[in-house]
Amino acid sequence: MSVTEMFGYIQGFLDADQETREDIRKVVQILEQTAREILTVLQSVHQPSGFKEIPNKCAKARELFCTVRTHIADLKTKFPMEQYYRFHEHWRFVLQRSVFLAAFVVYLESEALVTREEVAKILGIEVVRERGFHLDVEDYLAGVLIMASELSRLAVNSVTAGDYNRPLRISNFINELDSGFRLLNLKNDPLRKRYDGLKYDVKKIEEVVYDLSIRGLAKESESGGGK
Amino acid sequence: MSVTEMFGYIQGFLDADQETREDIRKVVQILEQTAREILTVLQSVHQPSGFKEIPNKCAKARELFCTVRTHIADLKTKFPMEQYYRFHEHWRFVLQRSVFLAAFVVYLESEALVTREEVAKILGIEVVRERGFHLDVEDYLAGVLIMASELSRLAVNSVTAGDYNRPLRISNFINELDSGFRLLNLKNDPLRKRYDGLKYDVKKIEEVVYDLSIRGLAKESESGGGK
Amino acid sequence: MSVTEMFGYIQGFLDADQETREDIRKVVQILEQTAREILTVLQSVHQPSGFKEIPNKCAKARELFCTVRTHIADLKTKFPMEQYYRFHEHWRFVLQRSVFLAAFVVYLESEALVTREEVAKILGIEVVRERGFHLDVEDYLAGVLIMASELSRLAVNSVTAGDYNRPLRISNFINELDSGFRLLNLKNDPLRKRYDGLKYDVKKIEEVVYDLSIRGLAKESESGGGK
Amino acid sequence: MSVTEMFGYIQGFLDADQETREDIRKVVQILEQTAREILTVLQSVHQPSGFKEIPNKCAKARELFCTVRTHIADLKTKFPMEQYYRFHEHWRFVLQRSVFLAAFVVYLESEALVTREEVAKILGIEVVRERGFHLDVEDYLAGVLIMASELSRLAVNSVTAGDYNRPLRISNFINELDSGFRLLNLKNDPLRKRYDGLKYDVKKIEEVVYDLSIRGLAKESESGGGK
Amino acid sequence: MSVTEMFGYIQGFLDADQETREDIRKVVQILEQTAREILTVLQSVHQPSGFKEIPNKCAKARELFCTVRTHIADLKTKFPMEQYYRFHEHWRFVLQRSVFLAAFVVYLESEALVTREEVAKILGIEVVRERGFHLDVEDYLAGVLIMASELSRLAVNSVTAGDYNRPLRISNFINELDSGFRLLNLKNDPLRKRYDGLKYDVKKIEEVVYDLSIRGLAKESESGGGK
Amino acid sequence: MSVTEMFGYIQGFLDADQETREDIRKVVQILEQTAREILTVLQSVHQPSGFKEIPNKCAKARELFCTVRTHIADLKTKFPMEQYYRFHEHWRFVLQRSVFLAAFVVYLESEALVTREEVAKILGIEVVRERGFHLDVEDYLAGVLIMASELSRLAVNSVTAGDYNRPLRISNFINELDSGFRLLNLKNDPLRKRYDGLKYDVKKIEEVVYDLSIRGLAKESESGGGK
Amino acid sequence: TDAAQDESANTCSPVMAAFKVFQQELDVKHDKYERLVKLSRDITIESKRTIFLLHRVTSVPDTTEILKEADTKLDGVRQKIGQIAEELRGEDIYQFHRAYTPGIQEYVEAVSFLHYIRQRSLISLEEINARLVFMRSEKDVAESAGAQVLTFQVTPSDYLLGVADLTGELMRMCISSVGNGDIDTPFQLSQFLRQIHDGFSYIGNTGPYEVSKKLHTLRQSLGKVEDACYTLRVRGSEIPKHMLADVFSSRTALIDPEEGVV
Amino acid sequence: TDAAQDESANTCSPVMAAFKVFQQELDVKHDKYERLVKLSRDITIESKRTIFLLHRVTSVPDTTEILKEADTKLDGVRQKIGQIAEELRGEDIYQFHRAYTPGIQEYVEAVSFLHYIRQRSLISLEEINARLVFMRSEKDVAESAGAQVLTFQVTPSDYLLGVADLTGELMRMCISSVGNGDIDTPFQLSQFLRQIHDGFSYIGNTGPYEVSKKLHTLRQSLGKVEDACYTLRVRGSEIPKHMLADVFSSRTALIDPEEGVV
Ligand SMILES: [Mn+2]
Ligand SMILES: [Mn+2]
Repeated sequence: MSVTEMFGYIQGFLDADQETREDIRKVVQILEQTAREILTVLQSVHQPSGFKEIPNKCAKARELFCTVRTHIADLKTKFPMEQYYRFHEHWRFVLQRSVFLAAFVVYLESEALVTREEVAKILGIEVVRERGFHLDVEDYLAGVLIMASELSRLAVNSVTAGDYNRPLRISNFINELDSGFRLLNLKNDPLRKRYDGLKYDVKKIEEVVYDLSIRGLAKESESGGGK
Repeated sequence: MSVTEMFGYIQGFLDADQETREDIRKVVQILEQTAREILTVLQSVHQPSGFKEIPNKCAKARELFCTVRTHIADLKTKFPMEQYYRFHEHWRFVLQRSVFLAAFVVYLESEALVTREEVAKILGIEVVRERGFHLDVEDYLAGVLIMASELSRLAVNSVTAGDYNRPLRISNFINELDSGFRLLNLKNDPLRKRYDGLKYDVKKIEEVVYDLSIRGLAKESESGGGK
Repeated sequence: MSVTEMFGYIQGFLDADQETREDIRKVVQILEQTAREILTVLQSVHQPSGFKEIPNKCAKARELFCTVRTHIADLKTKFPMEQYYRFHEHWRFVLQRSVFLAAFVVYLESEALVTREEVAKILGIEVVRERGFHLDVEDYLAGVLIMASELSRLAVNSVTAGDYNRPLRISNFINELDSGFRLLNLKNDPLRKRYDGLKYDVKKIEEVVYDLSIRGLAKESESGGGK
Repeated sequence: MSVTEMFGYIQGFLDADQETREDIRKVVQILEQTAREILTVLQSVHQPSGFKEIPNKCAKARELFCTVRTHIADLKTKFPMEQYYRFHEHWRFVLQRSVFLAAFVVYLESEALVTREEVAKILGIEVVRERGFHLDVEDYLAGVLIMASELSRLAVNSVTAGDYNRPLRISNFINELDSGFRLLNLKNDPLRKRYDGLKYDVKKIEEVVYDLSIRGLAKESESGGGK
Repeated sequence: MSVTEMFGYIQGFLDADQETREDIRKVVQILEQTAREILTVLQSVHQPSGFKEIPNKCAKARELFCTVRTHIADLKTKFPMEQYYRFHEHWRFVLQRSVFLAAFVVYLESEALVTREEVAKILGIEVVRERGFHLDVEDYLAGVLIMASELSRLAVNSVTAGDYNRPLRISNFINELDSGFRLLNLKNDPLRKRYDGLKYDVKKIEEVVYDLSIRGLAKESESGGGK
Repeated sequence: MSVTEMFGYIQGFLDADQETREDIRKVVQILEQTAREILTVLQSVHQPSGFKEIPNKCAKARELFCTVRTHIADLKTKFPMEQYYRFHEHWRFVLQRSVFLAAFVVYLESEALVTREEVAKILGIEVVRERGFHLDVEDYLAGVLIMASELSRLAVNSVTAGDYNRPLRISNFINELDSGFRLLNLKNDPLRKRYDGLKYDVKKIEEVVYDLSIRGLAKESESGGGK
Repeated sequence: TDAAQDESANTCSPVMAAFKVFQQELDVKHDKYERLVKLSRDITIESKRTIFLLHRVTSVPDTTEILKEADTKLDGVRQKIGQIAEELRGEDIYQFHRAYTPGIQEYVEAVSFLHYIRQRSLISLEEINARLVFMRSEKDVAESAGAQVLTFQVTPSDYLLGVADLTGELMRMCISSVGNGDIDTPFQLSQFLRQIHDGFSYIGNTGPYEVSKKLHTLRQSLGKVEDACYTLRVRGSEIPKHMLADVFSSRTALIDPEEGVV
Repeated sequence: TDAAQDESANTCSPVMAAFKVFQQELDVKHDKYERLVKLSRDITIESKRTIFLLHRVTSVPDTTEILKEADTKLDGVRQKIGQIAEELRGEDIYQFHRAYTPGIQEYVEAVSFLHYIRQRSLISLEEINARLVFMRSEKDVAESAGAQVLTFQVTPSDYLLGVADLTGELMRMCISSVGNGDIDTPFQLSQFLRQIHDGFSYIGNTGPYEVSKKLHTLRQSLGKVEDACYTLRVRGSEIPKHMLADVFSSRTALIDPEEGVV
């Protein structure tokens, strides 16, 4: 085989790879669009008026997750499954965002932490790597941490909307999450950095609860509140 | 499952992952050591005295490649094959160096470009992804480009060692390589950057040939030299 | 000695060094795990329910410090003692965290600043460098500053828990600490940076005291307060 | 002059420059030490007990400014005056801190904004560049902004100390300062960034005033004030 | 003076500064234009035909330096002299270029190193800082180093033009310059980096001299020189 | 129009814009491929054997420019012509490469500098902006500078191929080009940077001419040379 | 060939002749570019001044005066934009876009800030562009009869970037309002800012690169405004009563906190 | 608790008492550190001067004078290193290592440069350390009898880093040698530099981080030296003959280029 032939042959490989990436990028772009739509739906819970409509908004988000599942199903067809990690970077960002959105919906619905299994189901993917397109632990955790930061914002806005009860429940939830993360032995990676942000969320929420307590606004929740 | 239980469970995953990486790192470290030893052997060809010993040195390098194969065989056992790309970054560097070394040996022996198949054989790995631990096209090309830069050094030192013939042969070889690369549609990635360096190697070698020509030293090679 | 021999000789040094560092890293990792466990125990004091259990939690933390001592004893065997500062960076972080934890326990128990001697005893190390694995002044001070920031959080949560007395005592304590630090001639080093953060803790606690004062809640503590 | 002579002569210049910088650094270090001492004296005004002692503390600070003047006088001897900007960075930081301290003393004494002329006098330097070691406008403004932030802290602590009158006076003062800064057309430089912080000081003080108002404490203090 | 008045007054200062910089930039731009014109005149000495015209070209360059002096005189009016270092960066580049041009003219005329005094005179500036707009040692040296590199080019082109004598004279000159620089204790600054380039100029010129020597052309020119 | 409507409206613009850019990118990629093919054809002139085939190669390149014209014609249809500069960045790189290739062909054919009009004709575009897809002066000049660097390489390889005449002609050509560029008032833009590289090309060619001169090889060209 | 070396001869060579044309062309272009940069800088300064001026509305009882002054200032700015339009007549506007985009963005920021203060709504791109229609001066008209009207079109990107910066000013306004005891404005602002924030997160990374860069600052601004509203709410929840020492005994008598705010 | 606030009272609180001890300890440490930095800076300057001086050997016929002067200079440097050793007596040397490592590296560079010029070989770590043994001055001995000898140990890392920098000086020396018509030195240097280069590539990334950073410069230096030797070889290959115009006709008569070099 001459050098020219060999390089011609190699070009074939490179073209195929580039095409795959192009295909993946397109689906991912659409996926991001859908994720942004879900976000827009859920962001309305921060509005004073939005608090009563939470169930409504969650239902609407649930519908949009159907579209997410369709797009992810499409994504799976774009590359051989054993090369998941070869192209991981392409969808990592949107996958973490989707986990966040799923976790946020579940929290709003039930005030509970979504499990990895649940997220996987909502997104139409696998938990176990061997079974196919799956959800990496790191990506699951990253999504959960994004939600934590959204919850600290929610705690603030709850008070503004006159709901003095919710921040206490959020505080308990976040504290539990924090304890959970403290069990983990995180490397010095992006996840670790994100986790460092959790401390600020915890503190922020504690200060909200403090503000309510010192004004005697937190008491009433003690009777009615809790899970 | 409580949050604590879930995080305990997750910790299992993270530990396993970290352990795998630790194992890989260790083997890679040994591999790098061996690669450095081969390099030391081959670098002696730049010595004026080293030119006659090229066959000798190549033989010695060939022996050391046995060790490389053993280490890579060991590396393969450290992770499930379908996760090649998950850990790719760990061995990418040493793999490209090994390709370079293999390509250099083959060039010194036969003044020909090593094929991807040959490299794979020398390193004891696969060409086709599906068959197992394989050699990515990009890594193969990167290794070849490292060799190109070593050859421009060799051209210079050949002259110093009084071998006015070799630079012309290297020049032809590098030109052919350059034409080959020009067939490729490289993205704006590290490989592209490396390829941009090839231009300098081409120019450098052309200047060596020029220096020989203007002094009439290149002529004698025309009769004896060439392949 | 030839150049090659010389480099071989140096390589020996480097290998030994790397091995030592590997050993140290392993022990340090376990130490960090234990430190995280102690933190989890102590974190519960921020919970409204946790306030009554402070003595309890302190006792439990004290127990875990036994494990810390064991690990540090192990660490000491990994390198020659007079080379403490050669490897300092490896355990510096966890050592400062441990000082923080010890200082926090002591504060919770007695509302006093732990002395360097006490910390050293709790961690099973020396104060004087000549005696063995010791506690640097800088590391001691860094640990104390981490505690200061934890105390500002505690002041906030005390109010939530209905303890209006504690913030004033914390305020006095922190102010004394601040005066102490102002005596020091800190260079532009990490400690200086950390100390700059103390200002925010002081301010935060002052605001808590302010909130109590303006509501007349600080009064009652004047009579009942103190140790 | 031979080339050698000329270069010997030039070397003299280069050495002198390095020596000058070394000299400046030394004096600046001592100046920083004195500035820290003044700060320690003034810090006590934030203590409940410190309020009565303000005149006392100011007097003590005034004394220490003598030392500042001595050091600055010393600094002036270290370099030719027309090279002020060549070495500006060396003393910029401490100069701004000194302006802050002077402005704070003047405010505590008379509740007025120190003018640039007054600061210059307190520090023993010039206002007009042509006259000698002078105070740049930017450095003056930076010092004033540091004081603003100190005043917001003072407003909070006044309430704790039972002085409900002072926050209103501080509020008026800061508002006037804010209006002043609004007249300036600041570039996007460090000063602008510092100025952005002023809004938060204004806000914090207004919150204190608000807290006092809704409790009718602001009125009461207008007539009687103090405890 | 009210706060408002004071701040209005301060704004004046800030505006003036920006205007000064704008003014300086404009003059510097024109100065660069003139410097480029001088360069074009002097470039022709590298042409075979240009060698006879050296005196001519130098005279023309000397004329253009009048314009340089006019512009620099204009530049001086744009800011108070004692703020030289405040705006130094604005004209540093063009000043070094001008020194180079002056040094080159002087070398071409007399084959001697221009002194700092002479350059200052040619550019219409001062040597002594206290006297006004002056020439920093570093800027003088930088300009001289640019000339050295131009001379290595001139040595090469002299041979092409058949002047075998000039390279030897250049060689002596550059060697003397190199010895001079060796006397200096340069810090690791831009000047040091530039100086490192001098060695290559020395080497290049020596290679030319070597080429002439082995052909006996250097000798021949010693007696007769020129074509 | 509500905020949401407004953002929807803007989103429309953005989507259209992105689509246009996607279309342009595709055509540009094909154009780059063709440009690379022309380059490969022209590269052979650097080979010793290639010198006789210059006319041949030029003809072949001329043919390939037909394809270039077709692709550019296609490119023109992808966006409204009056928005040329909106998308300029997309084709700027390949356009400059194409200018270089056209200029190189013209130089090889006639040893003359291609005019902007000629390039435009070869590429099937306009010179005047108002007429349609046109060639910017800057892009024309950038292409010419790339050629200059290719010519310095050609000068070197001419000598290797035994053509001692060509380097002198190239030297004259490049010198004229250099004078031309010195007329321009380049800002601190990419073109300026590229122009700075011209100095090295000039120098390299001067050294080749020097090498020929000192060996008396330049002489023979004086009689036979010229166009 | 030697003749070509000669400088005097050089000047009449075709290459030199061509380069003289290039010199001309480049200088004309650079000069125009510089003039546009200058105009843009003036626009930026004047718009920034307008914004500074507008921030005074939070601290005065009657805002008419300020708004009038802002109108006048912005009229001046629009005149400058008219000069840009004049410069761009017959040009490909995108060729010089980088020269004047900072000024235009700052103008969008200023004009949308004024609009918000007056109307409490987001000015639309059309509304902005509608005010950038200029009549040519007599002199110009004389030269070339016909088209008397000159328009300037703000691009959607510049509009977006201006609005992104507006959020920073809105945040500052909110903080100042709190500082000045204005209760309504912060709540209105938080609502409005949230809408803009949602708008930007809807656009996400499909917009120009600079927008994505500003998203972080926008999110921070929103956070600050939400915090301010929160503070107002919790502080407003307290009864205006002397000495609250006994607040805990009368806790049940707390009035509906919703009322405390109005 | 109020008493604790009082500044005068404060001074006798246990916290303040403890911090005064810390102040003492920190100041002592900082002062020592500063003194070491100062010593290191002096060592650096004097070592650099020695290196500058040594570069003169390429341009003078007799090097004895220069080498003697370099010896004297380095004796002064060693005295300074003795002062460092004095400061470090009884200390954990690694605690202050960062303060004096730049100076020591520069000393290694200077002393190994001098050694190379004399012996044309690489000085070993032992040889360096053997010269860093100091006798204590009378006065000190009087204070504490016994240990009269004080040693300073250069660490392998500092040795490596110094040698890495040495290669830069060797490259400069090579270039200057070529410049001064010295033919032998460049070839010797290229041989030596190649050995060091091979040594460093054998160590690879197992050494300290700073070494890996210097590898690139080292490789460049080697390239420059190899280029210089190459140039010498090709230029040396030409017959020293007047007017080479006829060289191509007598090409076959070319003498063995190997001889041209000697
Ligand atoms: Mn703004
Ligand atoms: Mn050095």
